[in-house]
Amino acid sequence: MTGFDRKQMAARVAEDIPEGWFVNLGIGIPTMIANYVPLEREVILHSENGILGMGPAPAPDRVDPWLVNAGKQAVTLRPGGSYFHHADSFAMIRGGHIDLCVLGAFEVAANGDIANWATSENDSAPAVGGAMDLGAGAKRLWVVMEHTTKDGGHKIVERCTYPLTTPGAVSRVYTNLGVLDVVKGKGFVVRDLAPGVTFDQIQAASGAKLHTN
Amino acid sequence: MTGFDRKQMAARVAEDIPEGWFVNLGIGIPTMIANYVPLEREVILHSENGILGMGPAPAPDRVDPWLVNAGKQAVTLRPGGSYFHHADSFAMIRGGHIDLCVLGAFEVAANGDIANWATSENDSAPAVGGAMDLGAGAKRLWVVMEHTTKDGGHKIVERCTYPLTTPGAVSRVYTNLGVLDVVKGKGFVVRDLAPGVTFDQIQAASGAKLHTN
Amino acid sequence: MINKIVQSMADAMAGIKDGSTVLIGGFGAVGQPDHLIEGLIEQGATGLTCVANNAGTGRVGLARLMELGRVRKIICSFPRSAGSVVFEELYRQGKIELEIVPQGTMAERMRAAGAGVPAFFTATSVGTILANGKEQRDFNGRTYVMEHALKGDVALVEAWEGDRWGNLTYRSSGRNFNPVMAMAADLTIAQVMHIRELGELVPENVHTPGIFVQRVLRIDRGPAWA
Amino acid sequence: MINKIVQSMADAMAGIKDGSTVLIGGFGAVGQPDHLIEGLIEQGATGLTCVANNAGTGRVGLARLMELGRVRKIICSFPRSAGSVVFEELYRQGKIELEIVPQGTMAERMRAAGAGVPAFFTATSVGTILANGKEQRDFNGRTYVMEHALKGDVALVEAWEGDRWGNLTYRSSGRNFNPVMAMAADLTIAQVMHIRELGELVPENVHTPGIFVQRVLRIDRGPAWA
Repeated sequence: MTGFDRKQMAARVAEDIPEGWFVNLGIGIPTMIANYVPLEREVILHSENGILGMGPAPAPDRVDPWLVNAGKQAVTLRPGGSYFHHADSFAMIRGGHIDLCVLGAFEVAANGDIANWATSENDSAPAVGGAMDLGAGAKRLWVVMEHTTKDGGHKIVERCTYPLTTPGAVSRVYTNLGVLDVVKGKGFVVRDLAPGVTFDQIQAASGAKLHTN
Repeated sequence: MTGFDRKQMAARVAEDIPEGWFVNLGIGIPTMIANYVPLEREVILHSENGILGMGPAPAPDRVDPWLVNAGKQAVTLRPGGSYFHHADSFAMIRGGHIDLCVLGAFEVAANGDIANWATSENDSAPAVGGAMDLGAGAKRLWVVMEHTTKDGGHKIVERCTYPLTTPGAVSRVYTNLGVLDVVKGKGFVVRDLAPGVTFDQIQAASGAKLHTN
Repeated sequence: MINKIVQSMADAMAGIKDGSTVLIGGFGAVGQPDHLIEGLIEQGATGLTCVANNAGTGRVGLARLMELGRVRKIICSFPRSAGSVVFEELYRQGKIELEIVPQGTMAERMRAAGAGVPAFFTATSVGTILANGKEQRDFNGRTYVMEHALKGDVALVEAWEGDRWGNLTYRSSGRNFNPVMAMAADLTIAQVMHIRELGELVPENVHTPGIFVQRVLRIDRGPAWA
Repeated sequence: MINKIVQSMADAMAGIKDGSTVLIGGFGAVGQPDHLIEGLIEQGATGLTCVANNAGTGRVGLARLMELGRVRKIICSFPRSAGSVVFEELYRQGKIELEIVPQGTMAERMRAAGAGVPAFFTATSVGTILANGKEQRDFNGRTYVMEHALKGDVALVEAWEGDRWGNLTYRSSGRNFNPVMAMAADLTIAQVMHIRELGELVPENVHTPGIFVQRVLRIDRGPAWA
């Protein structure tokens, strides 16, 4: 079983983003997706901290200390980009103006629930950031993550065991093993398998029933 | 009985506005108040349609068609002025950031109620504009108006008979006969009499009991 | 390449359906998308609910749209401007429905729609007939009414500059309701005085980011407004 | 003459009382009023409730204020940044209260405070433990939670330019929470990189009108930020 590495996962997501979409990318693998959307396919990246039209990371000698993304990394602004304040930024999110948000996750459930912010209800000080706003507000929520935890635990599950970020929000999951759609009333449907991965293998690595078609 | 004319009423209000206040002036006599605040006493005028720092009317050959006040008259902008949209403009009002609003009125009652937008509950299509937002939102609401209607009817009343704009909001009334404070639990208190006007005369012209001191 | 700039009024108006709620920017003549309103008259959609600060003046623009019987309902704060003759006539004859909304509540209801807030509380109109039938509630000892988001199917806005991503700037008091309405509608159509190249607008000073705008049409309003 | 420009940090900090709610702008280091936080440490007010996106990093700034025992409670969206060691320590020891708020809800709660809206509804956090104990309600078939305005006694903000009327502009992503916090506090204090003459700022491009700002202090953040 080969599967995708992290870069290939990011590239696989990037393939599916059409020109003209407003897209918010979470921290981690989601951030890497931007590297695989060619600049001539105009996808407009949104950042919670008040940016539309984010561009790639700057050359080390051209870093602008005033310009960071939601992960606090130096970025650039494309021609046509704009800045605005946090309430306007989240008006875009909450108001349903963002076509797509891609987040990482601890778990995604067959009913579209996502858990990505806290590992226990007793977590001493969980950091939620903008994840709940994005989960509830974006038109579509996709997840990109490793198919299992490092010690083989399930992240594709029937029901989330960790505290939810947003119920019923995820419509697609990209992992190192393949691409799953989350279909209402049905659950996970395998849309695509990573190179060298069989259905049986991806099913075996999942804590929920996977469907074909 | 001499009393104030309209210009003198406006000038009398202007006397009481200290430097540094943010002030919204309604249509009619209130608009004229601006003419009597010397530019060197910096009072910052707000207009509902998204202006702070309004200046006097322009010379006829210097009218900017993009720049009007809430009464749709051509105005100017002072150095330090700014433009913003309607939701931000009313955030300033509703959020209690405007120090003073001065409106005209049909009636002001002893409990501070103001009626200035409709003359009947069955009014076919009353025009409320921003009056209710200003009444409810400004830190202080003053009224400037003729003391009585043209045919001698009362505008200073115990209880408003016209539909209210805002209950209990008015703290001071300037009329052609004098200046009245509206004091909670007491009612109208004469603060100042116009030249040549006696207490008995202003009381006779009022539909509510007036107090002294 | 994203290109929201349309070349004709017909393209600008394409797909506006009968029964739509149409938000119309402007405060009096300033910031009013005159040409787009003419375009809507031409386009033919009917049974409209129009949201605008005023109910039209004279017999042109919004007043003309009403006179043609195309407006079922108007939501506004100030129907009775000087010269709102058409509205007054239709209203007296019971041919148009009216919803009076305080100006700030109207702006905030649209901002709420754009920001994904279905309802909010305001002290405006408490204790008046405009609060009749509305839910009231006390917070910290003061009474507020609950107001609902006001969403548009279409917004017609006027701006000073626009680019192919739909970014807009406004001039002076021409801004007024336009940015709020642009946020609140599914289809926002902007008439602009100037088309700018992508990147010409200063990113800090874009007043309406292109995410809120679907179509941009250049209009020559004539030398008085230039 | 109105002059909101103050000449010293002591003047900037004058009158901040024990027990105040202090809104602190910035997103990470960007747009963070570092110097004003140092000024607040110096000034001495204690028993503070601080509202900021993060809970401080290292042992300077907000973290230092907490370490000195001056912060009773922190309201934030992301307490666990890399290096938020002081907060973690105090929190584990039960020496600081924490209120976690989703980032957009936090921004909107402050915007609501500034705009005179005591409460509003949002879908954010519905179905999660952060909605526990909050009033919920359906609008058009979807469930929302009610959130309350979040008001500050004091806001510390960072801006790029400021003038004597208190008008501010922000640079690039340094804007973030600053304009919203400026609206939401009774006393807004801005540290700015540049003081401009009245009238130098373009009226269309003032980002925070002076009505929301009480004091402006020029700070030299050094060449990296210039």
